[in-house]
Amino acid sequence: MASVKADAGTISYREAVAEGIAREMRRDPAVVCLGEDIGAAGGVFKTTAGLFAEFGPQRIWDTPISEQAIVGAAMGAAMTGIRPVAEIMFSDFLACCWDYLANEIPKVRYMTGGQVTVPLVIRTANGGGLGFGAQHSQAVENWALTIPGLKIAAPSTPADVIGLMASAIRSDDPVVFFEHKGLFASKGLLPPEGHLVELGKAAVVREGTDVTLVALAYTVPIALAAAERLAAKGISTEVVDLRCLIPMDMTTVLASVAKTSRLVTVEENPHQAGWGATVVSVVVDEGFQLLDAPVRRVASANVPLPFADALEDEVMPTVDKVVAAAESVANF
Amino acid sequence: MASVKADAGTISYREAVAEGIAREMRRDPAVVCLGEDIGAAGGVFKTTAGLFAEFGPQRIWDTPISEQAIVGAAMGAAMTGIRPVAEIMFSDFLACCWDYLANEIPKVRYMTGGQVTVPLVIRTANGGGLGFGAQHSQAVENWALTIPGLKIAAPSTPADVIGLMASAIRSDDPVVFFEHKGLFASKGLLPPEGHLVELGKAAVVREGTDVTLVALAYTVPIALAAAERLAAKGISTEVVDLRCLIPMDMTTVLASVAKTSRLVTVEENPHQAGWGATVVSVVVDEGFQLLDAPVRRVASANVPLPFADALEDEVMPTVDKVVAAAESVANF
Amino acid sequence: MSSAPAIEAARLLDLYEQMAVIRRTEKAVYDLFLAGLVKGTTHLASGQEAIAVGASAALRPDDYVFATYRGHHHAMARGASPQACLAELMQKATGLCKAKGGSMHLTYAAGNMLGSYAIVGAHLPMAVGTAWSARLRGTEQVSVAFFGDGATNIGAFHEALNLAAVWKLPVIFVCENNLYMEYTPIGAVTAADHPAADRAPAYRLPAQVVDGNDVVAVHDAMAAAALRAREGEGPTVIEAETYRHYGHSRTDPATYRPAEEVERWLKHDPLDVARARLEALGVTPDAIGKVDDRASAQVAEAVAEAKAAPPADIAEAFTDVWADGGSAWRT
Amino acid sequence: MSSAPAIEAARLLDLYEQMAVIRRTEKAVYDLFLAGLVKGTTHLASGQEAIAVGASAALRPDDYVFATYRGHHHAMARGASPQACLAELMQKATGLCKAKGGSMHLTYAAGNMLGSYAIVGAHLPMAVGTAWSARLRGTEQVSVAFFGDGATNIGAFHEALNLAAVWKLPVIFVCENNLYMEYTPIGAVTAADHPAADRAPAYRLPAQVVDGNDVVAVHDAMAAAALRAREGEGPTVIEAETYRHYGHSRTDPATYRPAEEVERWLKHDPLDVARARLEALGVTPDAIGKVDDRASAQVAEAVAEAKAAPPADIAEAFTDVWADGGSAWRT
Ligand SMILES: Cc1ncc(C[n+]2csc(CCOP(=O)(O)OP(=O)(O)O)c2C)c(N)n1
Ligand SMILES: Cc1ncc(C[n+]2csc(CCOP(=O)(O)OP(=O)(O)O)c2C)c(N)n1
Ligand SMILES: [Mg+2]
Ligand SMILES: [Mg+2]
Repeated sequence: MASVKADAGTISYREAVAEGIAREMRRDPAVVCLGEDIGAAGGVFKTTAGLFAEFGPQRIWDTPISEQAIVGAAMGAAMTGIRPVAEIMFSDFLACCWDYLANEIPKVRYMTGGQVTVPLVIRTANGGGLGFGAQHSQAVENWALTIPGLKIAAPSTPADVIGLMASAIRSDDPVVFFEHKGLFASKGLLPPEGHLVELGKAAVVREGTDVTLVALAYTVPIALAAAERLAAKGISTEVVDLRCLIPMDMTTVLASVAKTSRLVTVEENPHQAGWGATVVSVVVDEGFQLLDAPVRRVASANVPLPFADALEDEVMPTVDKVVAAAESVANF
Repeated sequence: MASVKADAGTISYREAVAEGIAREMRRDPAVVCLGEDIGAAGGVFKTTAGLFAEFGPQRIWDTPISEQAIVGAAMGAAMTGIRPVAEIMFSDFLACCWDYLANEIPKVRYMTGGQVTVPLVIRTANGGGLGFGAQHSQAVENWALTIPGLKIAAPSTPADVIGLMASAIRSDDPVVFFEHKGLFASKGLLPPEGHLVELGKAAVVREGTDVTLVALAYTVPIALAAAERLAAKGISTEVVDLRCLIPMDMTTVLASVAKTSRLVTVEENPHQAGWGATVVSVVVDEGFQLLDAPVRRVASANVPLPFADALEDEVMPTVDKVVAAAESVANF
Repeated sequence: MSSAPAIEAARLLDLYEQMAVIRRTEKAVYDLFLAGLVKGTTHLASGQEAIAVGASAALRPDDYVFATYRGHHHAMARGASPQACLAELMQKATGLCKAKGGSMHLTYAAGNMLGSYAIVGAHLPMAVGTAWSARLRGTEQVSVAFFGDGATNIGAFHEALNLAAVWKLPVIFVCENNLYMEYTPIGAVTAADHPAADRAPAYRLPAQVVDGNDVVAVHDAMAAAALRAREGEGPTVIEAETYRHYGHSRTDPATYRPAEEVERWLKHDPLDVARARLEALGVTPDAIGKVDDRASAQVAEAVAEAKAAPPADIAEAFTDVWADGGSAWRT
Repeated sequence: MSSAPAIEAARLLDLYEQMAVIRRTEKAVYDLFLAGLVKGTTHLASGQEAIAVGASAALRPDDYVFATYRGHHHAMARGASPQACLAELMQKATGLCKAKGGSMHLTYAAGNMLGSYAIVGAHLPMAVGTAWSARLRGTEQVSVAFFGDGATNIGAFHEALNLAAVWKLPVIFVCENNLYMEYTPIGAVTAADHPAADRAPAYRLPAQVVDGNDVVAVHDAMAAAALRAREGEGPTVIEAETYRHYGHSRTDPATYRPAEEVERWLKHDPLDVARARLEALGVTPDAIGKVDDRASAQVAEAVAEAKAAPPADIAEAFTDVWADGGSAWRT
């Protein structure tokens, strides 16, 4: 049996995706995957590698290039006793089935007065930094945030991939699960069987006293690197890994700001309607008196993602940009 | 000739849509409309009434129920000398062609290095308050705001409908034009021929000194009514009608906050990723020292839109809610 | 197709009664709309009752049904009571969806009627999904998606039919071809004579065009398709030709339809067609009249009950977003 | 279909040369990718050159062309220089799209090649739109959308074909059927033998299956379809059967393809097919060899030039969002 296995001890983010799914598939026969090229091919990012060999064609379904049918079928199956895990290859392609994410899946429970429940996961490779150009590089977690009724997870470490995947698949609510292309190669500890990370619990991944950085997925390592550089400049930085956008753990963010009195959000999505703005708006409402300085947001520029590496760096969040923003508020 | 005409002097918001389009169609033969039931039927909201009679089937095209083909064809035509005005009947249905709004139209100029330009308008009936339920009532201007490369207009008066429509159609950039269902019956002054409202210029529609309300489209009359009630309580309220989300007129907003030191945004889109959060995030960055009180946002609750009137009122912004929020910051 | 057993008189009279109740319920909706007691919008299916009733008669209670915003008939044919439907439209707490759905979203999950969807075409992939689920769970359940002629031009239609065909799923696609989208004749925007049936071969699917106003014809076509689906032979496309008696929605007078056409179709009313069949089977006008009276009485009572019901509870605005019953989005 | 004039030797030699240049340019891309000088991703069209070159040969310079992410061949067939393409992929300031597009978005508007689109199927409606525009402006321009077999299962395909058929627009839909999506055989996920051609009747459109590796066959089919379109007879579907020599993208070794199948197709290389035709027309191997050498030299020079070009200007990151050239989103 070609089971999904990682080296004992550590695992890559990429492998963690398959491992996280496999653990749930072993536990619950109602969990079934569908998507383009996810079967024998193991997915274009190899994030489903090994699943077809272990679970076979009745649990791992290759589909046509039909994003609406993929997600719509997942929705129907979820209504009737199945826990589908649908892959949308690149998150940009969520636009091809947006009706399901915006109008159908998140609303059906409410508009039927609770008669219909859709426990499903939509997984997708999100984000830039790999030179894939304007239509394959976007960080679109903020699209999902516009829609009440979707839970949104975006892990930054292999352990969180596994722990959040378990929670997402077990959740009776629909979850959009953003896997970051730029993190696939990164490695981390392989968590023990049964590892669960509750949806909506942020993690304080570095403690500090002068400024709070709130980050998500790909920007977590950026924020951590920035915190290291800031430490050298005598600025003590707390880094919050939000992990999920919905539920949004404002308790952890507000507690951190209570400590530091200064806030910078570090987002990959474009600035003009990024999730950081929502975080900021809650903080300046409920935590206004905690703040000693302007609140800044480091986000992607409001342009499409360019192809060339140097241009992509120019528009995406970088350690330099985070350091500059954090310094500016720390020294305010 | 059954020309599009309104009573001399005043015009309804609904009629202003057709009038605004007709003025541009008379001026420029490259302006062509397409959409579902927009021809002889005059549109389901009668916002294209009279156009078919005046301009005929070579300028006003009825389409199948094919939102992707409508917007995709508009995009192709816009590349090649036409200025299409595409109607998407309800803004919720933008989800059915979201790929074009998110990935194609706003990116093609950039990703071709400026080789391709798409001067087009996508008009759509936006917003709630009419008991149309979860899939026909959303205010989705914040969806558009997530996408760099789209200009976004959302007029609150008939004169602005006409003036912004002219600018939108003449713009060489793609414009998403939100017409509000709840305003169609409202009336206002008929502006003279040639009336233009520049994209990205907010209007201070009421002056005040104690608190700034920033509103858009349907929430402008709500904000104005709230201002009236607040005046009776001795609170002088300035109301900014943003008119466009992109370009976002932060100059006007920051100038108003400089005067009032207090800000409340009044949004119809859901709170969790509403445009107000972006406005707020700019203000607390660049205008932090101007602020004397927490910043509050009145927005729709983070739930789908319910059918029953009483429930809809419960989740949408109301004059009461705006008064309460403004009072709370004014009395801070 | 396999042949289906003929419908007997008693059974047909029952189907007639279902149609009569639906007809009267929708007449009540229309009147209540004019009276301002039903708000928002409604899309009446009067004239199309035979499709819902005939199809349901050929299905098992555990089969799945999906409808459009024009779905009153499907909710009732799967067992939703007229009064719960009326209460929903009248924004009452006793409404089928707690007054949170409204006319366009009638849902009766107890009858496996899994919803009415108001975005054209969106529910076709969902029906593919429930059929896939039936296969995965090893049941012999069948899924049915009802949709309009206009829905055949939207992308989801194509994706759904292809996926269903490739996976050979037990799903039946039933097009209620009432000749019009909202105000535009379907022929003006569709490159096919039979918008659904003519597209079926593109997915190697069998298709059948039936008289959608003949409850027996609909029943027989559905019974054959359901049998085929349960036997693992895959999807079928049924195009049921019909006509709506009212306009597209609300008080649309439908002046875009030629008077002659309207008249011709009104003469081919599904209730009349069934009545003629009943009489041919020996059922007396008197017996039919009794059924009519019972239907009228039932609907009158439903209207009264719905009117008397308490209004929707505003606290419900914040329930049912999440499976835990609530709507909390943050801590 | 109307018959097209036969291609003469000199013209065919020219088409051969175009194919030879494209083949070598893509080989260079592959090598440069391995060398780390091309990043991101690439989707090579080697093996499919005859479709681009044969089709372009049948079109007018003012006709419109839309391609997919696998579009190098179409950009070059419409006149983009190998060096501008290579420079784009090497992130150089002289790139076709200023290094803002990359391999998946090659665009050469000067040749009315209006872009390469990386969302499967998205450009089909655009091509319908340019055809509609041609009609509105009263030109006789034709629009062509090239797309893969996999694109025939996405909704936009269906919407585009229907709208084009209803409006009888001058658009040609050319499916490059290379038998595979990314790694999945098209037959496994498509309920049709010929994913494009078998669907055409659903829109009352004529379809033709051609040998996509025979530049003459492609040319002739396109010439006939273009004539038909210009005469106001509406759209045509062409399905060109072909095979890609490389894997789907980057360094995909394409091990999912049976060795026998690969071998068979490599023996049916479009360059060999054209060469055989040339020899049959009396062109000597020597004359063909000269063309090969010229193509090699041209591409070698293009590679050198692209390598020597300055890197992309980072200031360009903030240009070209708006028609005014800039990217300001607020005041
Ligand atoms: C995607 C989408 N586009 C447009 C609409 C608006 N709309 C509602 S009903 C309708 C006509 C549908 O016609 P048909 O499918 O024939 O169904 P019928 O109303 O005749 O039952 C339209 C265009 C919609 N609800 N969804
Ligand atoms: C809407 C969408 N879904 C999925 C993808 C990912 N993807 C890119 S190419 C491809 C296969 C396309 O196959 P085909 O249409 O046959 O074209 P080919 O690559 O063979 O030229 C897929 C699935 C995409 N780009 N867009
Ligand atoms: Mg219809
Ligand atoms: Mg292919």
